[in-house]
Amino acid sequence: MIYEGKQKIWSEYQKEIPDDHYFYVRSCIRQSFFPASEAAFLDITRKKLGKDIFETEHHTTCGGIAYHSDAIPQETVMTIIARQFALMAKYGYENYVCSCITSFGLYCETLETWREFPELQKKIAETLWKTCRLDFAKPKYIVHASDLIYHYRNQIAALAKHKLINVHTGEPLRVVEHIGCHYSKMFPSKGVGGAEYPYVLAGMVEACGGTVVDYPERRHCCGFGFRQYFIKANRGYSLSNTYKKFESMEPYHPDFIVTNCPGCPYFMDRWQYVIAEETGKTYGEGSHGIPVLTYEEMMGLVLGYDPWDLGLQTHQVGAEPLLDKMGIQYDPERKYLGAKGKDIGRPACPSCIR
Amino acid sequence: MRNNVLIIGGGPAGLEAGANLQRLGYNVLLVEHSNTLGGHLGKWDRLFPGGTPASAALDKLLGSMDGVKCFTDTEIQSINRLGKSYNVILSNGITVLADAVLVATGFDLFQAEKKEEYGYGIYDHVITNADLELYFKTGLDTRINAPRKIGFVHCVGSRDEKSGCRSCSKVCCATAVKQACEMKAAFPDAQIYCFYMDLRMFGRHYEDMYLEAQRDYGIRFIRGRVAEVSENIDGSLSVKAEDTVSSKPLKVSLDLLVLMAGMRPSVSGQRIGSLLGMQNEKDGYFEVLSEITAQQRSSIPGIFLAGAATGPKTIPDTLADARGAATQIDKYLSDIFPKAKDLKQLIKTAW
Amino acid sequence: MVDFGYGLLASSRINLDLFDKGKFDSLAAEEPDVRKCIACGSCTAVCTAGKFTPTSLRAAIEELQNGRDEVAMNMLKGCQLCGKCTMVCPRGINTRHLILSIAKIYSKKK
Amino acid sequence: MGKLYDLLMRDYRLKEGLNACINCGTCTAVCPAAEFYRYDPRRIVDIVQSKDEEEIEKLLRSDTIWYCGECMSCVTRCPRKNAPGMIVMALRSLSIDLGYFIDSEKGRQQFLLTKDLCSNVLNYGYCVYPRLFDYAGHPEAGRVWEWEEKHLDDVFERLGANLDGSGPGAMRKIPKEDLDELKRIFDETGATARMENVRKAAEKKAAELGLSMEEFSRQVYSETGPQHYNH
Repeated sequence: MIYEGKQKIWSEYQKEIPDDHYFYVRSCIRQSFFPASEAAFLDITRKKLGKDIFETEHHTTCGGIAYHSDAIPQETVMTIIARQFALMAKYGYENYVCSCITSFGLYCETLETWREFPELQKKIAETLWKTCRLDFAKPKYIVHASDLIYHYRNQIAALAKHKLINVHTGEPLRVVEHIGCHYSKMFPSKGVGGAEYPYVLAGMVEACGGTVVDYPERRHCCGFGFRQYFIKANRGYSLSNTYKKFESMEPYHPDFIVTNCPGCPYFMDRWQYVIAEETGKTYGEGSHGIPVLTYEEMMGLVLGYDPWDLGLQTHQVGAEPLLDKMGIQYDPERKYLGAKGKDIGRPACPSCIR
Repeated sequence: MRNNVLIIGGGPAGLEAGANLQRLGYNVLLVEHSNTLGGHLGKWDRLFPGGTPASAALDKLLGSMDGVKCFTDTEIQSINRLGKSYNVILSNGITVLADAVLVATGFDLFQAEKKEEYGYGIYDHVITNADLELYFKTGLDTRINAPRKIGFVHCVGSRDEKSGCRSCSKVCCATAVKQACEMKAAFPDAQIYCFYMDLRMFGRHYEDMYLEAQRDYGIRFIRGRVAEVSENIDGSLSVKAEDTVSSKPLKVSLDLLVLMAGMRPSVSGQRIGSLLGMQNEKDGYFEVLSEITAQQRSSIPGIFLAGAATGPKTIPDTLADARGAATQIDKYLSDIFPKAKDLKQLIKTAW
Repeated sequence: MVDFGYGLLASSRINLDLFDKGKFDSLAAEEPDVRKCIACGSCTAVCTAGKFTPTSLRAAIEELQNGRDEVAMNMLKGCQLCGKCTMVCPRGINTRHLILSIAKIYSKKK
Repeated sequence: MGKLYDLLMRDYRLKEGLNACINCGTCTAVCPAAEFYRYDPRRIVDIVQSKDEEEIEKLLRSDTIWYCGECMSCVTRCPRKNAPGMIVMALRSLSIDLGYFIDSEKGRQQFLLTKDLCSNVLNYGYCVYPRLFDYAGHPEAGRVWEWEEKHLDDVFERLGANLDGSGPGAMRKIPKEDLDELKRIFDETGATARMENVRKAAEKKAAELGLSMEEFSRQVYSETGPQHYNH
């Protein structure tokens, strides 16, 4: 593999990411399964970097998951999106940062459709006024939260307490980066690095001393597939696609996986558990799996946040081997505590994976 | 006094037109921006359908150039209409008054790295058709290492709106079949695949070449465009396509992948076009006065076109086009600059 | 062990790495014309059996080369050897003969 | 030009997503569904562009259009700038609007998806709401979720979330006036009507099958026939 070839492509896909003053919109899945990741994002951007990231309790889901499960029509999702944009303008912002990749893709798609069909935009603006009494507005810039962390990767790396380096060997950690499909597959120019060799996560990994593993099924979907997961009868699809990725990355022995989509880390974590339970196979060392992190968790570890404050205990695949490699001190006794040190028991151990 | 004709571009079209115009009695000046004559032909090893050595064809063209003045490493600096003629200033300081100009600026090979998902310039064993020709000529290319499984990807940068080219590059199908057979001959144990969408075997003997490739060389033709290439841990390539005949996605590991990079309008030609104020069509190639009856004429009087400057062409197409251009130029010059004997004739008729 | 109620699905992707070149070469040694197929579909279009059962010589030849011998054999199971395909093949392949040779080389019982 | 094709062409996703397809198969080559289901997105695009009413109707009533996971990997690949995934979305919308979805096993799943996701959006303002994400229905969520589900408030509090709380924060309670706006959007843009249509069609189908709605739901949620797969 010729690294310079990728660098050339990366240099061609550098989107504009404003430095400051963002209207922040959360992700349904990230809030449900990785709430600490959103907390870490806000802590890093607001406290460590001193940025203005505004959130209002009045924003809602973008409706993307319902839309991609074909539960609601396109006009509905577009109006919900218009409502989010209108809230942004109402609070005096023009830069929009969202936590969800499905949302990000949908925003890009919606803006493109409005651009191509102004009559539709007009109709949505009218519906927005009729239903919410809000004035139609469009953001000047839309970025995904991972774009913003990418934008500040070197500043964050300068504050790092830990590097993505194996403290025992001195070697860079081998990282699989998994990009959510809707980040740039529909609109390559909207993603840092484009669709084929996205750089948004790779850039963070490199800035923090790690090395990126490129394996054959790198671009393949995690297998979420919306309805393909929500309906139990379809879950074989979802499981099988993740399996395909793990089989492909196995020979590279990655130390961990980092993701920018909220759904992918859930699936790539939990399907390892199911594969282990059903087939006995695990992909990490010994009976361990490969830890799957959100980019906020990865950067949080680098910045020295407590792994259990970052929520790594809510992953099924244990992060301990990674923490050990990074030389991060952690207290196993605190892992499953509730707030204020409350004892809330601990999960049962899976039979085949740690 | 003999008329001056300026030819811009020293590839097959320029050479063939130059030789013919010289024979017709004109003063021909050929200007080539690179340091050698022959264009892409000079970089090719063998030509389809019969496997004629490219060097033999080029030698033949160069051998007929007696008397044609050629400037290599020379650019056109300016070109302006002056009366019936064109005043042309060259980068070597020479000024020419040309009574007719032939634009034979050819094509550029599509930059295969732009088709990002194929990984040219990123994966260790992905090469282009041009790289393979150079390998045939020199036997040198570290990317080619006793391959046992080889793939050819048709339509790279052709018939692809995402890489800015909707049209067919015409020569790639036949080139792929030719190169596939040559590779089989070079590596008899290799299994070779061609991934195509439509096999455009339009020329005489081309279909025979296709049949031979199937029957005698055992080349497997798979109808499906390659969607994605990735590199395996051992450096081999993993290629994905649909076998549209079976309606199923397909995967194969290969040791070498050859991209049939198509033709794009040449960048240097674009520059000449803008100096002349010549129109391009949407596809970037020069507009001709009539696609059917005046292929070698531009819309500007005295400016003629030949070869791949007006769209993808095979070598014989190009040579025929160049001869056509020579005839057209001859006709134009004798109409616009009647010679002495013509003048006598004219007077006779007029009086 | 947890019963999830679903499991891994079998992949139906063609994997050309599984292609049995030796077997196909022995077919081609007997029937060189098998390599001449251009997948035009004339045989399948006129196939008498194809109207009632999934019979297709074109698909069968393709599948043999895709390393899916069993799928290919199923595509020929319904063949009546009527020979209409021989009449229409633009490459002049003796299709009846070819089908018999395929059956001989690829059939399991031997 | 036939009726179904015209209806499809009213969908912006088709207006944007269908240029002349050249059947090259790049969509199918990378499609996550094509490997595991009897599914070929290329064929779908080809059928739509053929304008063959009979074939389009068959498609709308079939399992085929429900295999796609809407990952849109196909969109990156198409050399004609088609969006097969978007075309599938338009087909699904029409299949739902015409009530054809209820004819196929995979289409019937729309009943549960519409019911659950829409009620999540309308009741909570989220597509996914952790209190409704049960371990019993999602055993793959793992032992860790089995534990987390029991201690949701404690875990969320420890992780800096604001579960069902006021003001901003992760999984906060979204104010009533905002949920009312979502409801009005649903009413105005056809989502409420879609919910009703889907529910009625499902009730009719359940009655036809002689199943109670609970039995019907269970069947739709868990059962899958062998016809979807290649082996």
